[in-house]
Amino acid sequence: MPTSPASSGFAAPPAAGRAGLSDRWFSVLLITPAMLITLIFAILPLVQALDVTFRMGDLSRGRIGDYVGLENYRVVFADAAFWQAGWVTVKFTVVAVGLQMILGIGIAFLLHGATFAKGLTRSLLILPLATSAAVTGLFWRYLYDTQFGVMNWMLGNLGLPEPNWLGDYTIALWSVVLFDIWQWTPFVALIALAGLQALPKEPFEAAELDGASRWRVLTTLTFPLLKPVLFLVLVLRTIDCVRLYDAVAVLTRGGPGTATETMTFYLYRTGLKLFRMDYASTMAIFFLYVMLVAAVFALTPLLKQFTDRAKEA
Amino acid sequence: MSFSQGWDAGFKSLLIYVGVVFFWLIFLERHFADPGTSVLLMNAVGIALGLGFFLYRRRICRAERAAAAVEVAALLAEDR
Amino acid sequence: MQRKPSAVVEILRYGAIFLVLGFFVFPIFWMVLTSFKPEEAIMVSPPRFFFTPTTENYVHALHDKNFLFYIKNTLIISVISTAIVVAFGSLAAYSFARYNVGDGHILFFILSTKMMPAIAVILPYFLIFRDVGKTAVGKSLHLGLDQHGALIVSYVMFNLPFAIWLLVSFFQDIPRSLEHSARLDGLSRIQVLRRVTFPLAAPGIAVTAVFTLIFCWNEFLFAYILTRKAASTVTVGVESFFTLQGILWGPVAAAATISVAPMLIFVLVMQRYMVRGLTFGAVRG
Amino acid sequence: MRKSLASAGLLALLSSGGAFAQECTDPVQITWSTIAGFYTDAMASFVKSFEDANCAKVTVVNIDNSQLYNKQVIEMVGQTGAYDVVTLETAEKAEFAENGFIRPMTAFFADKQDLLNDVSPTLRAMTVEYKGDVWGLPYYTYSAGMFVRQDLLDDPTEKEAFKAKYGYDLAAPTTWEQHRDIAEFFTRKQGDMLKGQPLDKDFYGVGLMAGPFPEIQDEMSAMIWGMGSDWLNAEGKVPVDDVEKAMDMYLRLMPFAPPAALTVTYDGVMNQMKDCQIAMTAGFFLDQWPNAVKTEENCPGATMAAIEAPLKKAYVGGFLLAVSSSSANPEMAEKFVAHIGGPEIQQQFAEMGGASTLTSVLTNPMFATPEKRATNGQYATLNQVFESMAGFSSNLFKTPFGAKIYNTMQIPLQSAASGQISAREAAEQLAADVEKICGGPCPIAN
Repeated sequence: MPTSPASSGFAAPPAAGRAGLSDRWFSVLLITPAMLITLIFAILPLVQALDVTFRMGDLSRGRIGDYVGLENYRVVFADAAFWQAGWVTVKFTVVAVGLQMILGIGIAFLLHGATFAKGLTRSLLILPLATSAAVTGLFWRYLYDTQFGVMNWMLGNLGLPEPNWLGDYTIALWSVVLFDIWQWTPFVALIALAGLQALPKEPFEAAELDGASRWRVLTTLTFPLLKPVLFLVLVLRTIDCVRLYDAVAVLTRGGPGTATETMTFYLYRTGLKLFRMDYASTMAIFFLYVMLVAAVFALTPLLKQFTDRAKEA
Repeated sequence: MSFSQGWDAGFKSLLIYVGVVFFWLIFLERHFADPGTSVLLMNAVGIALGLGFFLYRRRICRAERAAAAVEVAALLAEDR
Repeated sequence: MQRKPSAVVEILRYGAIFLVLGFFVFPIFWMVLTSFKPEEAIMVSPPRFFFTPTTENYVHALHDKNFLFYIKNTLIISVISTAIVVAFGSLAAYSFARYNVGDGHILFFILSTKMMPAIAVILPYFLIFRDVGKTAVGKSLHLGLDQHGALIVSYVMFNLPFAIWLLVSFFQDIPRSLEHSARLDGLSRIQVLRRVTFPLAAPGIAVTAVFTLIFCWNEFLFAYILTRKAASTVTVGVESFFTLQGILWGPVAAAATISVAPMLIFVLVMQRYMVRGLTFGAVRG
Repeated sequence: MRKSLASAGLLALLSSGGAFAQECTDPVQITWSTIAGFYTDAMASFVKSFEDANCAKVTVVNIDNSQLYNKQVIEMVGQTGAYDVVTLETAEKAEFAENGFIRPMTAFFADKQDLLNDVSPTLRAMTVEYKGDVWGLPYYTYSAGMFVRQDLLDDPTEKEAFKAKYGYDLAAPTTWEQHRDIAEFFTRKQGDMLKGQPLDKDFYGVGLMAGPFPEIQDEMSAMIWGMGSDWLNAEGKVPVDDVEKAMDMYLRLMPFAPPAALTVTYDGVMNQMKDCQIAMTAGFFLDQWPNAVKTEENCPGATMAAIEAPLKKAYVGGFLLAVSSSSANPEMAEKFVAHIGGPEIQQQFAEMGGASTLTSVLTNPMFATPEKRATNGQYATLNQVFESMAGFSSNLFKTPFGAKIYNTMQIPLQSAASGQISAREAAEQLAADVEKICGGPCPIAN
């Protein structure tokens, strides 16, 4: 495992002589356990999946069959439902992540200024994070229910229209988004809040002396300083949203019809209901490819930040 | 070209190749009479682009290194 | 930002905070409330807020369905997975942060493993563990299907990327000068790690542990495919309340409350730590 | 560890002349994967007697109904032998048999014809037989009829109003048109009168299972079979026109169902019934009777009745107990199937309120008594259903792709129910999906 010349930036002082091990081998030693697990349990299944994409693979008719070249890719790419699922995923991710970021940051500012019962508010805010979508999602289904749910009961009392949250194909997806917002906005909010509190005081005091407007302070100081942490959250949330499965499975099972069928849920239906592992793997590989390309662009700045800091002596 | 840079370029070339394959299967193949020629062409284009990118990156890296070497030489010259 | 806000602003602020908290807490409150409702008070319209509370749901969940069994499994699996993730993750992250192993490429690779959709690899996992379980090593490590080891390994695998990612930035926040001086005092690298670096990174490691534990505790898909009964976790256990008579809402609520409670308490305890550590060291004041 | 000790002990016994060979020192382990809930809990309580009688140890694994199929297939494909006895949905039998996941039990039942014949021929054709072989025993039937609020149908004021509006007498529907009329007639708003009393919440004519679950097709089976058609014709293709007709019938009911119809399955409908929100169901699983009858406690003046669906055609099915081919102890597993599906256990099962599969139990006079109405009141209707459906069986259950079709077909049907696509589009999409699943026309065994 190679290390770039830069990594010797942390040159071992003479004392290291007794330690005997060179920096390079020591560093390799450190990552070995993690790498072993990752290599075995990431590469092996990946290779298997990749292999299946070139073969006939209807599991319920027994084992994996003969090689069929690129046929599976042709079938998958010609499958309208696949692109439909992709489109749903994109819609979901953009809206959910967008709202989570905006609301999360908003809540962070709200709490940042607050002085009263800080600990309590934070603690309560964390609660949704600690619960499992597979379980709480069930209770959201109950809350959403048009006959027995609390939501429509409240709306009704306020004289507002009572939507068919999960039954109306025009809004079902947004109901799932609302659930995801409920579960993950606190994550964004807490990180943003932590960021706010870690901000250095001096530049703000200076700005205040110059009598800079709130807006100017926000745009020229606060957000630029928060950018790295917010970006990291953005990336994390995007990855999770694109891979969304539990929420859909428990709330709508892709319904009504296929209105809320995300990529991963369609994968589940193809792989674990129809047992066409060939198609499922093919979709997964395509999915992985898209994610990788996105990652190359999205992660490069982050990785650069990491490596630069790792190199600086 | 350091191993690290090579790895980076190689990985991206691979992505480019696979990208070409996917793009081809999604948009172009339907315009071909028989899949055989389509696949052949597809691979040709994919490899060409992938390799091209790799070589391109290598040239840049070499150029950079050369430039760096010149600088170092200059510095050494100054020291003397 | 340091200006004194007017009373009106303050009132608005706390009003808003109250609404926000209401939104985030209510569903959980409703779940807990449901767990104390008698059957005839659950699926009724209009919804009932007042009723004579009962513990029959908890009796059903704990006694009839023996739900604590699932809690025990989940506890074993999540805690061990978390321990391994934190241990391996810290070592690797430190190496990435200090020695820049692989110049970012290995780091990228590790992160990218998080991007393969789990459903696509679940059956390969199933087959791998089926075969590993038959080998001597597999037997001794309980790596077979429906055994704790299989889930632990999967969870370690799926949480390492996130953990390493977080930890790298924490380690980078620790000034190298400290390590330098420690080395000059004649400490070996290992000693430096043990006595200087890890203690300093404690909050970060804590945050990582919290999130890893939460993710393991709440995982569903792998638990459902790789276990049958002996090693089933809470998320799978809840499913056993979806019966042919329909979902037993009361017992489900009780089971859900029981299964969520440990995480809630845990998170509340760690709350202060978390908020401190959550910056990922990305904001450098 | 204990096991090895036990076997050692057994050896010792045998070597010492096997005097105590009768004693059960090393029970045979078998595992039964089945659906969570009362029916399983009840069965689990009968497992004991089997264990004592046969020196076996039976592990019962409860799985959520919606996960049972793929969980079992995974174990079958993996040939883990983890499940010795599996529980199969009507539509899954053919696939499991065709792919060699389960063992034919024809030989086993050769000397147990009485037991086999005790299962109503209709139910047998649907659940047990495939390609001339016997594949196990159903232990519990969810065959469909209909639940109605009899008190509403009998109410004089309502009868009068109905006659005035539709020109014929209000009574249990015998055609789907009548069913629609009644659904429309009883759909009222909060504050309107029902049986001369003002309603404190909206009331709906019919409860439907149009949610994202594979039950909407069970409701529609009653309609499409009632038309004398089927989901798959003899060529293994979907008869698009007939499906469209059935879909239209279904869509004509949607306006009179609660909005929740689009999100629920049978349990949701039962909850609506028990909360006095609906007047009747469409084709509905009669095994839910003990559940449905609770309406009489919750809603003043309510009386429930289980009747046959219009045109006397409805979904017939049951959970089949079959033996996995990868089972390590098939003999014991087969004994277990016969035990659970057998008269003795079925009788006890029925006494606990289970929907038994044996004619001898269903016709047993002891269950026709008023005291038993709350738990077994649907038995008479169940027998009628089997009678009316005699000789019927659907191609959907004769194709090895039945399970996959069954797990996919609710999607187009539900899209139409939710108004996203037209009945025609739904029928065409279904045809396309089915063709894709079968890779052409679906093979039909006969």
